[in-house]
Amino acid sequence: MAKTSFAAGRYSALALLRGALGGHRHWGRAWRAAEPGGPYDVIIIGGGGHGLATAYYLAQVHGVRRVAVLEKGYIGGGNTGRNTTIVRSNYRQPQLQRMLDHSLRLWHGLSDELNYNVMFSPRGALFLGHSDADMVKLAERGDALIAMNIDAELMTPDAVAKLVPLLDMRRDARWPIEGGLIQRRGGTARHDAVAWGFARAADNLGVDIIENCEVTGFLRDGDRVTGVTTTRGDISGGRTAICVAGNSGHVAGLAGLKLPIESHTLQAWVTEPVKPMIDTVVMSQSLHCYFSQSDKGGIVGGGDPDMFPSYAQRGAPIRLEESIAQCIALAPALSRLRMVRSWAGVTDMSFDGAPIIGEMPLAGLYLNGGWCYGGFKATPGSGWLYAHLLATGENHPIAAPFGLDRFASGRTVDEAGAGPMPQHR
Amino acid sequence: MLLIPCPHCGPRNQEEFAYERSVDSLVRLDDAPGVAMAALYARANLRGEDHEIWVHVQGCGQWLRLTRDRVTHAFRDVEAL
Amino acid sequence: MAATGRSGSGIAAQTIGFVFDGRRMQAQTGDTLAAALVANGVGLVARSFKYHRPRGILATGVEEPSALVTVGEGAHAEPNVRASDVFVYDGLVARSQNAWPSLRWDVGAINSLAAPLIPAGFYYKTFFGSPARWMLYESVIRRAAGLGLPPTVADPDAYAHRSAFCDVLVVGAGPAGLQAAAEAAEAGRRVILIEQDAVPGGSLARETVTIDGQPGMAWAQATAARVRAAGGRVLTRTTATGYWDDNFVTAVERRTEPGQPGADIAQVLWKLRCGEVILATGTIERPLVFVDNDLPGVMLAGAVRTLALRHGVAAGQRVVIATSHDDAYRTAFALAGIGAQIVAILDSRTAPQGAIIDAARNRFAVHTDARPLRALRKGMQVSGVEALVAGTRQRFACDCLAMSGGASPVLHLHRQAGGALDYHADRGAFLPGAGRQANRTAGAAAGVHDLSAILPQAVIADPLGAATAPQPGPVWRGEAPGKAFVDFQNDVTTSDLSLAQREGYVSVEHVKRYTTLGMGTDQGKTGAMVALAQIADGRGVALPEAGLTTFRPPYTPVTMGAFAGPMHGDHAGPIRRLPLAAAHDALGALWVPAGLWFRPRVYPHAGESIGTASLREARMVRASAGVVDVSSLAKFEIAGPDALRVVAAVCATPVEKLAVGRGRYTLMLREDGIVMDDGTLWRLADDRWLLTSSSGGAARMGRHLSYVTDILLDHPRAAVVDLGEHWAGLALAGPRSAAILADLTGAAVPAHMGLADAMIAGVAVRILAASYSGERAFEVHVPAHHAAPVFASLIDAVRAAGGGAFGLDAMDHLRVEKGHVVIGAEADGRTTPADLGLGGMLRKAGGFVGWQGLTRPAMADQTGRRQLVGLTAIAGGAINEGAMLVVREGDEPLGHVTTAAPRVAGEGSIALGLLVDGRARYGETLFAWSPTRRSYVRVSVGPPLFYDDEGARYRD
Amino acid sequence: MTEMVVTPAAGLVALDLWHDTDHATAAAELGIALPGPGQALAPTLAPTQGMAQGMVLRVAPRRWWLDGAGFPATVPATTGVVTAVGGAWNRVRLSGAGWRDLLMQSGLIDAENPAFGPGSVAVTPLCHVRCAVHVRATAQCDVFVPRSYTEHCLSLWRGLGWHEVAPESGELREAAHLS
Repeated sequence: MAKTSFAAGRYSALALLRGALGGHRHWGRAWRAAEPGGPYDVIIIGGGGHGLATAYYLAQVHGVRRVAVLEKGYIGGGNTGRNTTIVRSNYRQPQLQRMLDHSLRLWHGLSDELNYNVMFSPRGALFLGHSDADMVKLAERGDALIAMNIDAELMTPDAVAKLVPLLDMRRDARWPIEGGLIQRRGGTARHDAVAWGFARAADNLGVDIIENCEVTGFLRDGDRVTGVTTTRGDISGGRTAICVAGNSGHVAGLAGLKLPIESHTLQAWVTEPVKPMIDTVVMSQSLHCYFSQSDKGGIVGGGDPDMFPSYAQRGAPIRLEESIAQCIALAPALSRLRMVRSWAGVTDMSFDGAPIIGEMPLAGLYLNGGWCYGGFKATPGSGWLYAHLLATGENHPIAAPFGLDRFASGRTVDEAGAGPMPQHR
Repeated sequence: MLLIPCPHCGPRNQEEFAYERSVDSLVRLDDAPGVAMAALYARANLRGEDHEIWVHVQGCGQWLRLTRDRVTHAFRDVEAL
Repeated sequence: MAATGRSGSGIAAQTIGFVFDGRRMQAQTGDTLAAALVANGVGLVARSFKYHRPRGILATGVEEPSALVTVGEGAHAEPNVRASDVFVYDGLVARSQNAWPSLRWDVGAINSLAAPLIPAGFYYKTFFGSPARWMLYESVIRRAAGLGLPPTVADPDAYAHRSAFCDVLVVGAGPAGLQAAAEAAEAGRRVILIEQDAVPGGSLARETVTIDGQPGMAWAQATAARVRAAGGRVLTRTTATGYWDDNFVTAVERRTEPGQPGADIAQVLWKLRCGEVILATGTIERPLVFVDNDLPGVMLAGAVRTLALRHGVAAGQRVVIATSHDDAYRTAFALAGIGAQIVAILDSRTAPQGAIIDAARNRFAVHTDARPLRALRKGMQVSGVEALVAGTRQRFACDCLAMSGGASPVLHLHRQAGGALDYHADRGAFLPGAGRQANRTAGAAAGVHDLSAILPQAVIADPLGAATAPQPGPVWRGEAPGKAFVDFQNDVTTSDLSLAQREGYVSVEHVKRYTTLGMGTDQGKTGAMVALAQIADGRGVALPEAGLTTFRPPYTPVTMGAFAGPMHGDHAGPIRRLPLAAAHDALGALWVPAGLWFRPRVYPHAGESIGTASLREARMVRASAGVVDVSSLAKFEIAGPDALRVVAAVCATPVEKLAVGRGRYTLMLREDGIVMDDGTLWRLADDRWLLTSSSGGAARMGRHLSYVTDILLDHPRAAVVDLGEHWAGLALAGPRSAAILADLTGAAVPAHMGLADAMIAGVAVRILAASYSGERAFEVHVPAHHAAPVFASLIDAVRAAGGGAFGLDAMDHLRVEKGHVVIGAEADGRTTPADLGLGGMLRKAGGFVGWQGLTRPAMADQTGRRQLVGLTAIAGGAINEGAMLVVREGDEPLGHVTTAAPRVAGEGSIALGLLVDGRARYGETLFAWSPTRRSYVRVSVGPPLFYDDEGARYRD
Repeated sequence: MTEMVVTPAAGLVALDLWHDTDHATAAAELGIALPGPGQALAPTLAPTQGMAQGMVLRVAPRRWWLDGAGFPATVPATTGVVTAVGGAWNRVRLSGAGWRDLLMQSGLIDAENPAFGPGSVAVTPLCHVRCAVHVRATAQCDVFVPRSYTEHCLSLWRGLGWHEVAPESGELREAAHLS
C-alpha cells in the first residue's frame, strides 16, 4: 500500500525526533474541527470507533469522501472509550466467526494502515475451562474455529500455568483449571487510539468530523430519509447511517422505529498499575469474568452486565463484587491489588446477541448497532462492512446474516443460545 | 444500587429482583404470530421513562410493574401484578 | 531534608521502629509514614511514573500523588501505598518502588533525558510495523510502566462485608461532619459517621483553634463520643468510596494498616443504605504551577502545617511559603511555632488584606505580587526558589517550599450521586449545586470555611482569626523554561496539555486520555483543577466551558479482596450439595460440578479409570439394575382448579387428555419457539400436576412458570410450588428394576409412564415409571429428609441383584444409545422441537408459549436447518464430543458432535450430532474432525437411536 | 451466646390461596391465623378444627408456611391448596443477640431496625441464597435455608463466630443431611 501523506505530517520515529528538537510545535491537529456542511453522500450518526471506521473505509475503499460524522459529544466518548479493549474472533457461530475474523485481520495491519499506533497487541485471548465438560465445549469451539481457518489451540493445564503463572492451579480450587483454549492472534488494543487513528485518517481523506453535534431528528421525503436535524442545524445527505451502539434505540426512535435492541449497563474496572504480572487476556468458559493487564500496568476486568435497561452509564456495586470475586478465585494474587476506578457503558443488547447491520424500513436509513458487550473487537470490520453497505446499497456477504429481517424470518444467530431476552445472555 | 419498592415486602435491594421485560413487549398466548413477534422483537427502548415488568425473584416472588426512568433510575410508580 | 526530630508537639506518643529501604528508623505512634519519613529527614521517597523524577512527600492526605511505596513483606506486601495513608506500626517495613537499582541511582531516570522524545501521546506516533514488532517495543514499555511490584501469591488477609441502614450518614468527621452527626444522633435519628482518618477532627488537626474552651482535636474526640452516646455509629479509618443509586454508599474500613499482618479481618466493605447523606468531605489543596514544582521538599502548605501541628514535625528549617490566598499564612505561624525559619511568604495577590496578613507582615517577609517561577535544586532536594516578585526575578534559598494554589472542595461523592456543580469564578472552584439524591454538602466542601459559621453555637477562639475562602493560584504561561507539572504521578506537564490542544485533543476527556492527566492512582485529586485552569486558559474560555471529567467510584483505591469479601475460596460461588452427598461419598463417588451442584460422576473401583468405570456402570444397568441420584432435577407441582391452563401454556405437547396417574415426556419452549427445557409431566390428580425439568434450568423454569401464571394467565386458581429440593429423586433402572421395586415395596409396580405411591424402608415414596436409559426404570421420589434410608434400601437391593449405584457419565452413555436429548448439548438454545425430531409431539392447535415463534419461515421450513442425527464410528476410533462434522478435513463444518459415548450394548463409538439437513443424510459417511484433539474419525449418519428400536425393554 | 441448631424443617407445608380468595374469610374457614406481609403468628384455634400448634409465616403475597402440627391437611379447592415442602428446607435456629449482626453480614435487609422484632418474617438472600428469616424473640431467630445450600451458609456463619450445637435429637441433624 502506498503511504498516505497527511496534511499535518506523517507520524514516524523520525518525525518524533524532529519534534523533540523543535519542542513539538510542528504537530498540527490530528483532525479538523469541521463545521456542518453538505449535502453529503453519507451522513454517519455517531463518532465512535465504528462510525469513524465506517467513514474511513467509505473514503479509502470506496472513494466516497463527501461524508460527515456527527458526534453529539467528543469522538470515541461512548463505548469505544469505556471497554476492556479485548480483540478476538474466537466465537462459535460461523456467521460471527467470519465477521470477527475479517475484523481481526484488519486489526493486524491497522496501525500501519492508519499511520497511528493503535497498540494492537496480539498477546493471546485465553478461555479457561474448569471441568471436563468445559474442556469439551472449548475443544468444540476450537474445532469450529480451525475448521473455519481461524487459529485456536487447546491447552493443557501445564501449558496454561506456564502462560499465566498466577492462576490457581490447585485441584481443589473452587473452579479448578482443567486447561484452556487460546487464540494467539487475539489480544488487546488501545481503545482511544482506535477512534483517534480512524478520525485522523478519515479526516485526511476529506471526511468532516463534526463534534458537539447531536442529531435531534430526521429529514424526510415521504418514506425516505434525506438527512438529519441537529443541534447545529439541518444536514442533508444521500444515505443516513445510524452508528450509535448504546443509543440505537433512542436514535431509531427519532425516526419512529422500534428495534430488537435494549440498552443495558456494562461495568468494568481497573486496578492500580503494577509491574507486569499477566501477559494474556484471561476469560472463562463458564464464569462471567475476564481480565488482562494494560500497558500502563493496571489490571482491567469486568463481568456480567447489570441485566436491566438503563442509559445511565452507571451500575451497581454488586456486579463488581461478583466479577472481582471470580477473578480472584482464578488468580488469587489479584486480591491485594487495589481498584482505582470503575466505570460503566451503555450497551446495545440485541435480541440474539449478534449485531444488526442493514437497511431500515425507511429508505435511505441504515443501522449498525446491537453489538451487545462485544463491539470493540469488531471496530475495523464493522466499519469496513458498513462502508460497503453504504457505498453499494447491498450488504457484503459477510454482513448478510446480520440484517434486521432475521428476527421476523427466524434466522437469528444466538451465539449464547440464550433466546430473545437480553438480560439472560 | 436500586432500592425497589416491593408491594409485598417493602423496599428491597435490586439484587433481590430480576427484570423481565418492558410492558409493551408482552406476548399473549393467543396473539397472532405477526403481532407476537413484533411485540417480542420491537422495543421502544426509551431513553427516559418506561414501564417494565420485574419480579421479586429472591424474595416473595411478587411480579411488579415499575414505571422507571432509565436515565435517572427514579421510580415514579410501582404496581403489584 | 534538614528537618529532623520533633519539637514541642505536646503529643503523648510512644516510639516505635520501622524500616524504609533497609534503613531502620523511629516513629511515634500516630505518625503516618509520611510524617515519620519527614521527621527522619527522608526527602526522596519515590520515583515518578514516566520520567522517574525524584519525588518526595507532597501531601498528608489520601490525595498524595507522589510518595507511593510498597509496605509489608512477603505475602503481606502491598504496592502503591500512599505514605500519607498508612499509620506507622511497630515493625512496619516500607520500600521505594519503580526504581532500579536504587531509589537514588535509578536507571529509569534516563527517561528524563529522553523526555523531549517522549511527550504526551508519543507512542501513538511511532513503533509501526507488524503487531509482533510493536510487541517488542511494548514489552519494554510494559516493564518500564507499572508502579510497585505485583503480588505473586494468594492474599493472606480476610475481608468482610457488612450492611447497615441509617437515617443520616455523615461522611467526614471534621467540624461540619461532627456537628451534623451529633445533632442528628441527639435528635434520635439513626446516624453513621465515617472518617477516613484514624481520628476524628479533619481540618482541626492543622489548626490551633479552641472550641468551647477545648483544643480543636479534643473537641472532635468529645463530639464523636456524643454521637456514640446517642446511639450513633462512628467508623474511623473508613472511607466512603462509592455513592450509588438510591442513597446506597459503600465504604471501606481498614482494620489493619497496609502490610500489617494479624487481625481476623483486615478490611470491611460497608454497604450503607441511607435516608440522607451529609457530605462533609472538606477540601484538597492545590499545588502551584512552576518549573520543577515536583522536587522533593516542595510540599503543599496545608500538609506542612499538618506535619507541624499534628505530628510536631518541621518539614524544613528554612521555609519559603508560596500562596495565592490566606490559608498558607497559617502554615507560616505553625512552622514558626515549632522553631522553623520562614524565609519569605510569596503571595501572588497584589494587595492582600486582612488580620492574618497584617500579623504576618509583622513577623515575616511578606512579598506580594510574588510567585515562584522555578524551584532550585541541590542534589535531589529543593534548595531554593526563583520567584517573580513585582515583576523582578528574585531567588530565595530554602530547604522546604510550602505552596498553595487554592483548594478544591471534595465533591466526588456528590458527583457520583448525580449532583450538579456550580462554578465560582472568585474562588476558581466548583461548589456543590443541586443534589439528585437525598444528600447535601456541609462545611469546607460546601465552601464554608469560617468555623463560627460551621459551629454557630460554639465559642470559637482562633488566634489567627476566621478562615477565609481560598483563591486559585495563577495560570502558568511558560514564564520559565522547563517542566511544570499538573499531574505529579503521571508526569503530565503544562506543555503536554498545550501539545494535546494543538493536536486537536480539545475536549477535556480527550486531553485526559491523550496525556493520561488524572488517570493515576490519585485520580488527579491535587492537580485536576489546576490542569483545567490551564486548559481553559489555553483555549481562551472560562473554566466550566473546558468541561470536567466524570467522577467514578471508588473515591480512593479499594483492595480487590474487599470487593470479594466472603466470596472467597469455596464461597466464591456457593456450592449446592445433594441430600445424599454423604451416602455417595461412602460409596466412593467421584464428584463432578453441574452448575452450582456437585453430582456423582462415577463410582470407580480401585485402579479404574473414569471411562472404564462409567462403561462398567452402564453395562451393569443394561444387565441387571442400577441407581442414580437425580435429586437435582427440577420438580414443580401445579395444583388447583385452573392448573390445566398453566400446564397447557407451558408444555408444548398435548396435556389435556393425560389420565390421572399417568405421565408423558414434554417440551417447554421459549417465546421464539426454541426448546427451553424438557421433562416429564405427570397428572397426580385431576387438578394436580407434577412437572420435572432439567437441573440446570430449574431457576429459569421456576421463573417461567411464575411468569406464565401471574402475568400471562393473570392469576388463575392454581399454585405453582417449586419442590425441586423437597423431593430427593432416585432413578432405578435395568431389567431387574421392576422385580427389585416390587420386592422393596411389597406392591405391584406402575406400568411404564404410570405412577404410584408406595412405602420403602418405612418411608412414603412416590414412584414414577419413566425411563431415560432405555431399560425398564422408575424414579423414586422421597422427601429429602427421609431420603437416606430409602437410598440405602435401594442400593442394598440392587447390589443383591448384581447391580449398584451409577453416575452421570453412565447415565449419559445410556441416553445417547437411546437418542434422548439433553438441554445444553442437543437442545443448545438454537434448536426447535422439529430440529430434534420431536416436531410431531407438539400440539397442532398451538396455545402454548412459543407457538408463534415456530411459524416464522426459517423455523417452519426444515430446509438447511441443523437436525439431530445419530453417528456411528465406522472404522474404529472414538468420536470426540464437540468434533466438527465435515465431508473431508479442512471443509467448513456441516454440523458437530453434541454428545459422544461408547456403545454400552456392544462395542464401538457412537454419538449424537446436529447436522445441516441431517435427516436427509441418513446413510452418508462423514468425518468427525477434531483438529484441537488431532482426531479424524469416519462416521456414518443415521437416526439418533442405537438400541432397542422398538422400545421393548422399557415397557412393562 | 452465639449458637446455631440445625434441624430439617420437616413439617413445613405451603398454603397457597387463590388470587381472589379473601384472606379473612379463608382464615375463618381454615381456623388458623393468616398473618399479614412480613409477619408470623401462632395459629389461633377454632373449635371445629384440630389443635394446630406451631407458627404460620407469611412468605409471599398468596403463600403462607404452616410450620408445626395439627394444620388442615387439605383445603377446599375453592380456597387454595396445601403442599408439603419441608424436605426443601433446613431450619437454622440462631440463639444469641448477635443474630442481627449475622444477618447484616450476610444480606442486605435492615435487620438492625428495632421494628424488625419478634414476629417479623423476611424472605431475602443471605450469603447469596434465598432464605426465610423469622424473628422468634429478641435473642432468637430462625433462618430457613434451602437444604442444598445449608453447608455453604453454615460454613460462612461459623466464620462469623457462630458455633453449632447438636439438636436434642441427633437424628434430626442427620436428616438435615449435614456432614
